[in-house]
Amino acid sequence: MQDNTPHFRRLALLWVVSSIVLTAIVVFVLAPGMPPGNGTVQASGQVVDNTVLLGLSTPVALGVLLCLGYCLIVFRERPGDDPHLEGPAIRGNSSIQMWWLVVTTTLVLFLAAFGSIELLKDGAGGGQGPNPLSVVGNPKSTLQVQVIAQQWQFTYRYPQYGGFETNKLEIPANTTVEFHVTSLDVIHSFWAYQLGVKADANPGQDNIAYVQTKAPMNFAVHCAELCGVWHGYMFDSGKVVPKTEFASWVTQQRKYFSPETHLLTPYRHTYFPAPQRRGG
Amino acid sequence: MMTTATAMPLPARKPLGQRLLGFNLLTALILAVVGYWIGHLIGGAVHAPSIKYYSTEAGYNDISVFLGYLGGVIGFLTGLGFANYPVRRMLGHPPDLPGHAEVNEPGLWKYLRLSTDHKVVSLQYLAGIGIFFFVGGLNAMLIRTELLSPTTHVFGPNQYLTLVGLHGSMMMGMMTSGILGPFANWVVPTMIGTRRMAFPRLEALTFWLLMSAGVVLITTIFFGGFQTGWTGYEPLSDQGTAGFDAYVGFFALVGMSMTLLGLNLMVTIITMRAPGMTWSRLPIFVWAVFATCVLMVIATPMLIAVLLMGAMDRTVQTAFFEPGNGGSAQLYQNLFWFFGHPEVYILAIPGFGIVLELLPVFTRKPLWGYRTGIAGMLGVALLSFFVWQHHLFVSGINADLRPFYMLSTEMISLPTGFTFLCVMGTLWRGRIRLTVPMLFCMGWAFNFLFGGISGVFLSDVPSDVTTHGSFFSMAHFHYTIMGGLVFTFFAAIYYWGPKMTGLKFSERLGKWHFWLLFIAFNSTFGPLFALGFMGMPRRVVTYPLNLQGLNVWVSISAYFIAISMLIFLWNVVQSLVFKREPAEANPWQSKSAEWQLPTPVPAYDFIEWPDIGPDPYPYGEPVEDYSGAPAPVGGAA
Amino acid sequence: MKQRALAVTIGLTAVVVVIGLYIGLYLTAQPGSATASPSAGGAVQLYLATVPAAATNDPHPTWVSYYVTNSQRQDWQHKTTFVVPANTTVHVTLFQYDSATGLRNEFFSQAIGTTGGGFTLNGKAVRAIPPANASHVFAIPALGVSVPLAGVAGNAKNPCSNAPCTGADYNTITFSFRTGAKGLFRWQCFVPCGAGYVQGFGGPMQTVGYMDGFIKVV
Amino acid sequence: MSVEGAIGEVRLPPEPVTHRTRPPGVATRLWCGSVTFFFASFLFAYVFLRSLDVHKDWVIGHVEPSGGLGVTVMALMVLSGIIWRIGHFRPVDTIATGVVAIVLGIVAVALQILQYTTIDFGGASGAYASVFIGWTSTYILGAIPGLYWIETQLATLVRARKREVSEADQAVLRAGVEASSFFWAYYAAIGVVTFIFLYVI
Repeated sequence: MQDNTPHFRRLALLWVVSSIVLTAIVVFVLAPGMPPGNGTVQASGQVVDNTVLLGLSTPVALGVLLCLGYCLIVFRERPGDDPHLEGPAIRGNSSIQMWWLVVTTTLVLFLAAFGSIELLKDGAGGGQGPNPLSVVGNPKSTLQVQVIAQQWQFTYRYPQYGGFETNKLEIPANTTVEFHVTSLDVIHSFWAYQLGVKADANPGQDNIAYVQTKAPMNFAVHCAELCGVWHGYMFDSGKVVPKTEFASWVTQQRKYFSPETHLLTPYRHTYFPAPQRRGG
Repeated sequence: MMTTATAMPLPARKPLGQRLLGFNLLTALILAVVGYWIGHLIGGAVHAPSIKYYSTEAGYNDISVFLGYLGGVIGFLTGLGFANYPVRRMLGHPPDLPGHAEVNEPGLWKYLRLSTDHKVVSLQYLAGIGIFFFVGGLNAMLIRTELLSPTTHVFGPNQYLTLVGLHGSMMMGMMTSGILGPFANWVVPTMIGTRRMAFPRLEALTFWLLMSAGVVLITTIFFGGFQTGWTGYEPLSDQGTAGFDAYVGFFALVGMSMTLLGLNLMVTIITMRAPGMTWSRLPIFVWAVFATCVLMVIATPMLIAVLLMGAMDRTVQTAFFEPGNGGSAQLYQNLFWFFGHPEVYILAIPGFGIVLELLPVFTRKPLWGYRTGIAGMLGVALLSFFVWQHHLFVSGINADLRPFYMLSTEMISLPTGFTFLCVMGTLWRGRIRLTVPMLFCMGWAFNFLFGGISGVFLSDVPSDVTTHGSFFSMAHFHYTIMGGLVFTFFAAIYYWGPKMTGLKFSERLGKWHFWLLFIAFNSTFGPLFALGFMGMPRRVVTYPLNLQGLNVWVSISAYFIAISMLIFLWNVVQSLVFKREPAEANPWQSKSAEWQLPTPVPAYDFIEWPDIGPDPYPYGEPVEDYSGAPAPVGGAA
Repeated sequence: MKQRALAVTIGLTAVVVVIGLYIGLYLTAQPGSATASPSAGGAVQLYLATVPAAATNDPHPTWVSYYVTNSQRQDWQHKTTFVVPANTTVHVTLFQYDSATGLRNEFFSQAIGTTGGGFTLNGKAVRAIPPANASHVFAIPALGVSVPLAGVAGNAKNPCSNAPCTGADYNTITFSFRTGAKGLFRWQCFVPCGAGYVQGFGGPMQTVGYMDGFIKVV
Repeated sequence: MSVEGAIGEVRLPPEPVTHRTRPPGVATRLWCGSVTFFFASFLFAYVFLRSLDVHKDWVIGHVEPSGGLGVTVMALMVLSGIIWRIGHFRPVDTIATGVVAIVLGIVAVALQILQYTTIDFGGASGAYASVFIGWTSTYILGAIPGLYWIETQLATLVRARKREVSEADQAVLRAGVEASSFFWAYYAAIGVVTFIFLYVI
C-alpha cells in the first residue's frame, strides 16, 4: 500500500497559517496583560520578556501539538482496518534531526542571550546579592530602603533619613529605589508583585534589588519563601506616592518614631543575631 | 528459541503457626517497635553529659528520636531476614544466590515477605508505592479543601503546612522509584536477557527500605508535624520540633534506597546482558533506566550527606546551616538543589523511556531516531548537574553567574526536544492504535509539552523574578512530574500490568480513567499558571480575596482527579479480585522480549534466551530508502 | 467470591478508618477559643496571662504559653483564639509572669497601633520599654497592633514555674485597640522566646496554641 | 536462579559465571562514585563556608584538633589500604595482609574516637569545627562497613581452604577480594583528601 498524500506539506501549511494567526493573537491580545504589569521600569521589562517568550513558544507548542493531532487523526487505525498491517519501517531521517537540532539550538541561544541582556540592563528587579552587577540610576539620587524580614513581618528602614524603622512601606514616584533585603532569622523572600521585585531575604546577607518607579500606585508585598507557621499571613501592602507626599510622610514617620530610633541597632547592611540556642 | 513451560508442582503450604514464626512481616513489626525503644533509651542515656545542647521538649530529644528511628529500621529489616546473609558471610560462608521457589506459591503471602524474585519485588513495589501515592494524593485533596476559602477554615496553619510537606515529600520521595521500582525491576532483566538482578537481596532491600521510609515519614504527625515543605530549607527546619526528624529519617532512607536501586540496575545492565545484546541493541527503556541510574548513583549521596549535616545540627550541635556560628543557610540550598535538580530528572527520564518504548508497539513502526532518543536522555542526565542554581535566581547567591545558569537551564530543552522529535517521528505514518497505554503516552506528550514550555519562563531570569516561588512554578512542576511521571506510570501499569499480574484489566474503565484524569488534570493545573501570574505565592494558607474564584475552580477539578483515581482503583480491584480474567500472553502484539514469555510468567522467566535481532523494534513493512540497520550478530549462546 | 467480597469490604473499612484517624488527628489539634467579656461603654475586655511554662499536664509542659484568665487571675484556660466584635474597642489586661529574653528587632520595643499610642505597665503609662527587658510581644500585624510585654525581674523572689501561676510575681500591662471589619487575624510574639530552639523561634513560637493564635473579629 | 540447577522439573541452562564474577567489581567502582559524591558534599561545605567567611566565624575561639592523632589516623588508613590492595594481588599472602589491614583499620577508628575525647571545642565553634566533626565522623563511621567487608572476605577464604572449591567458585571469591580491596584503597585515598583539607590547608 503506497500512501502518496502530501502529509508533510499539508501539516506545514496548517502550521504556518495557524501560528501566524495564533502568535498574532497571543502577542497583541494576551501579552499586554502579562504580569506584573507596567507599574515600574523593571516590571515593564519583565512584561517584554514574557511577551517574547510567549510569542516564541506559541509556534513551537503549536507545531508539536498539530503534529501530534494530525498523526492521531490521520494515521489512526480505524475499526475496519486489517489488523496485520504495519507502518513503514522508517528508522530516522538525519536531515530532519539535523535541522531540528539547529533550529532548537538557535532558539535556545537566542533566548539565553536575550534573557541575559534584559537581566543585565536593569537587574530585572531580582535580588542581585551584596555586590550588584547591574547598578541602575544615579547613586546620588537613589533612595535606599532596607527591608528587614523576620518571622513573620517585614519592617523597613530608611538609612538616608536617620535610619528610622517603620512597619509601612512608601516610596516616591519616578525614583530609583535600592532595596537592601536581609533577614533576622530564616530565609524569606521579599516579593513586591506590582513593582516586579523579588529578592530572597537571607540571614546575615545583604541582597540588593533595584526598581525604578513610575506613577503613584499601590502594590502588594508577599513573602515568597516558606518561612514557618505564619508564612501565609506574611503579607503587606505598600505605596508609590508623589515625591512631595513622600517627603512629608518621611518627616512625619521620622518624627513619630524618633523616641525609639536610638534604641535600634545602628544601621548596617546585615544584622547578625546570635543563634540563641539555650537550654530551657 | 523459547520452549514452552512445563507444569510445575506447587510447594506444599505450611500450617499457619509455622508461617507466623520465623522471619516475616509480623516479626519485623515487633522487632521494629523493640528496636525503636532500644534506640530511644540509648538516645536518652547518651545525650546528657557529653552533648551540651539538645532540644528541651519534654519526653524526647532529637538524639533519642534519631536513634529510635535507626533502631526501628534495623529491627524491621532484621525481622524480615535481611541480617541473615550478612551474618552468614561474616562467618565465612561463600557468596551464594538466594532461591526463589516462593514465586509459585499461591496467594498473597509471598508478597508480605522478603522475596528476592524480581517479579515479586516489582509487584511489592507497585503495591507499596501505590499506597503511598494514594496517601500523598489524599494530602493534596486536603490541601485543596483548605484552599477553597481565602482564610484559615479547615486546618490550622501548622496542620496545613504539615500536609503540604507530607504531600511533597511523599510524592518526591516515594514516587522517585515509581517507575524504576515496579517496572525496571520487572522488565530490565528480561529485556537484557537474564533471570535476575545482579544483587537480588539488594533489590529486595531497596523496597523494604522505601517502605520503612514511608512509615517513618507518617510518624511525623505524632511529633507535631514539620512546617518546612518538602525542601526542608535551613535554618527554618532547624527550628522544627521532632516532627522534622521524621523528615530527615525519611529522606535519608529514601536516598539509600534510591542509591542502591540505581547501583543494582546499573550493574545488571553493564554486566549481565545476554550474548549478542550489545549496547546498540538495548531497548530504549533500558537506556532510560541507565541514564536515570547514573543520576541516582551520583546525586542521591549528596542528599544523604546534606541531611546528615542537618541531623548533626539538630543533635550534636554543629553549625553547618546556622548563620552566626559560621554556617550558612545557602549551603543547604546549594547542596540540596545539587541533588534536587537531578532528582526531578530521575522522575522524568523513566517517563521518556516508557513513552519511547511503547510508541513503536502502538504505531506498528520501529522507533524513529533510536540514537537521538538515547542522546536526549543521556544529555538531560548530564546537563542536570549544571543547572541547580536556577532554583536560587533571586536568592542573591552568585548572582553574577545567572546568565550561565540561564543558558544551561534552557539548554536542557535541547535533549528534551530530541525526545519529542522521536515521538513525532514514530507517530508519523504509523498505524496508531489508541489503546489505554497509548492514550496515557499521548497525555504525557501534551502535558510535558506545556511543562517544558513553562520551564522556559522559569529559566529566564527576568520572567523568573515574578514566577519564582509562585503558583506558576508549582503548576510547572506538576505538569512535568504529574503530567510526565504519573501519566507514564499509568501507561506502564496498563501496558505491563497484564503481564505482571497475569490478569486482564478493563479497557473501558481504563479509558474512563484516562479521559477524566486528563481533563481534570489540565483543568486543575492550567489555572494555577494564571494564579501564579496573578501573584499567589506557594505554600500559603491564605490568599487575596480576588483569587478565590480560580482557587475554587482548581479545587473542584482536583476532586475530579480524585474521582478518576477511584475509577482506577475500582478497575484494579475488579480485575484482580473479582473477575480474575486471565490475560493473553501478548495482547499488544508486542515484539519486545518480555512479551514473548508465557502468561502467567514462570518462576524461571525463560529457559533459553531468544536470538537477538539487530533491531530492538522489528516492526513495520520494509521501505526502500531504509538504510542504517546494524549488521546482524549471532544468536544467543 | 463471597470471601473475596468480604476481604475487600474489610480492607476498605480499614482504609477508611485509617484515613479518618489521619484527618482526625489534625482536626482535633485546634486550641479552644475564648470570647471577650463586655465592658463599660460598649467595649470588650480580655484578660490574658503569659507563663514561662504551660501546665504540667499539657502536651508540652516546658513551652512558654499564653493563657486566658480573669481579672482576679483565676480560672486559667489554655485558649488562644480570642473572639471580639467588629468595630469595637478591645481592652486587654495582660498578666506577665515570664522573665525577659530580649528582642531580636528592637523596633518592637515600642507600642504601635494601640489607642492613645501607648500602654500602661503596672499602672504607669509608657510608650516603649528597653529592648532587653522584653519578655514577649503581643502583636496583631494585620491590625497594626504591637505591644511589648516587659518581663519580671530575673531575681524575682517568687518566680512562676508552671501555669497556673497563682501567687507568683507578675507585671500588669493594659492597652486598648480598635477592631475594624470582620475577619480572622493572627496574633504572634516577636521575642525569640522558644527556648532551646534555634534562634528561639521554634516550638512554642511556631505552634498555634502557645505563642501564636487567632483574633476572630465577628 | 541458581547457577546451575532446576526449578521444579524444568532444567535450566547454566548461568554464565561472569554473572557472578563481574558484578562485585563493577558495583564497587560505581559505589566509589557514590562515596566520592557523598564526601564531595563535605568538601563543598568546607570550601563554601570558608570562602563565605564574611563574619569571621570560620573559626571561633580555640579550635585545634590534635594534628598528631590526625596524621596517625590518616597514615594507618593509607597503610591498611595499600597492604590489602597488595595482598589481593598475591593470593598466597591474601589472608595475612587482610588481617593486618583489619587491625590497622581498627586502630585508626579507635584513635579517631580518642581524638574526639581530647578536642576542646564543639560544633558551635565556627564552621571549621562543624565541617571537622561532620567529615571525620562520617568518614570513620564509613570505615566500619569497609572493615566488615574485608572480614567477610577473609572468613570466606579461610573456610574455602578446608574444602574443594571449583574453579568458577574460586573466581567468584577472587572477585569479592578484588572488589573489597579496591574499595578500601579508594577509601584510604579519600582519607588523604580529608586530611589535606582538614589539617594541612
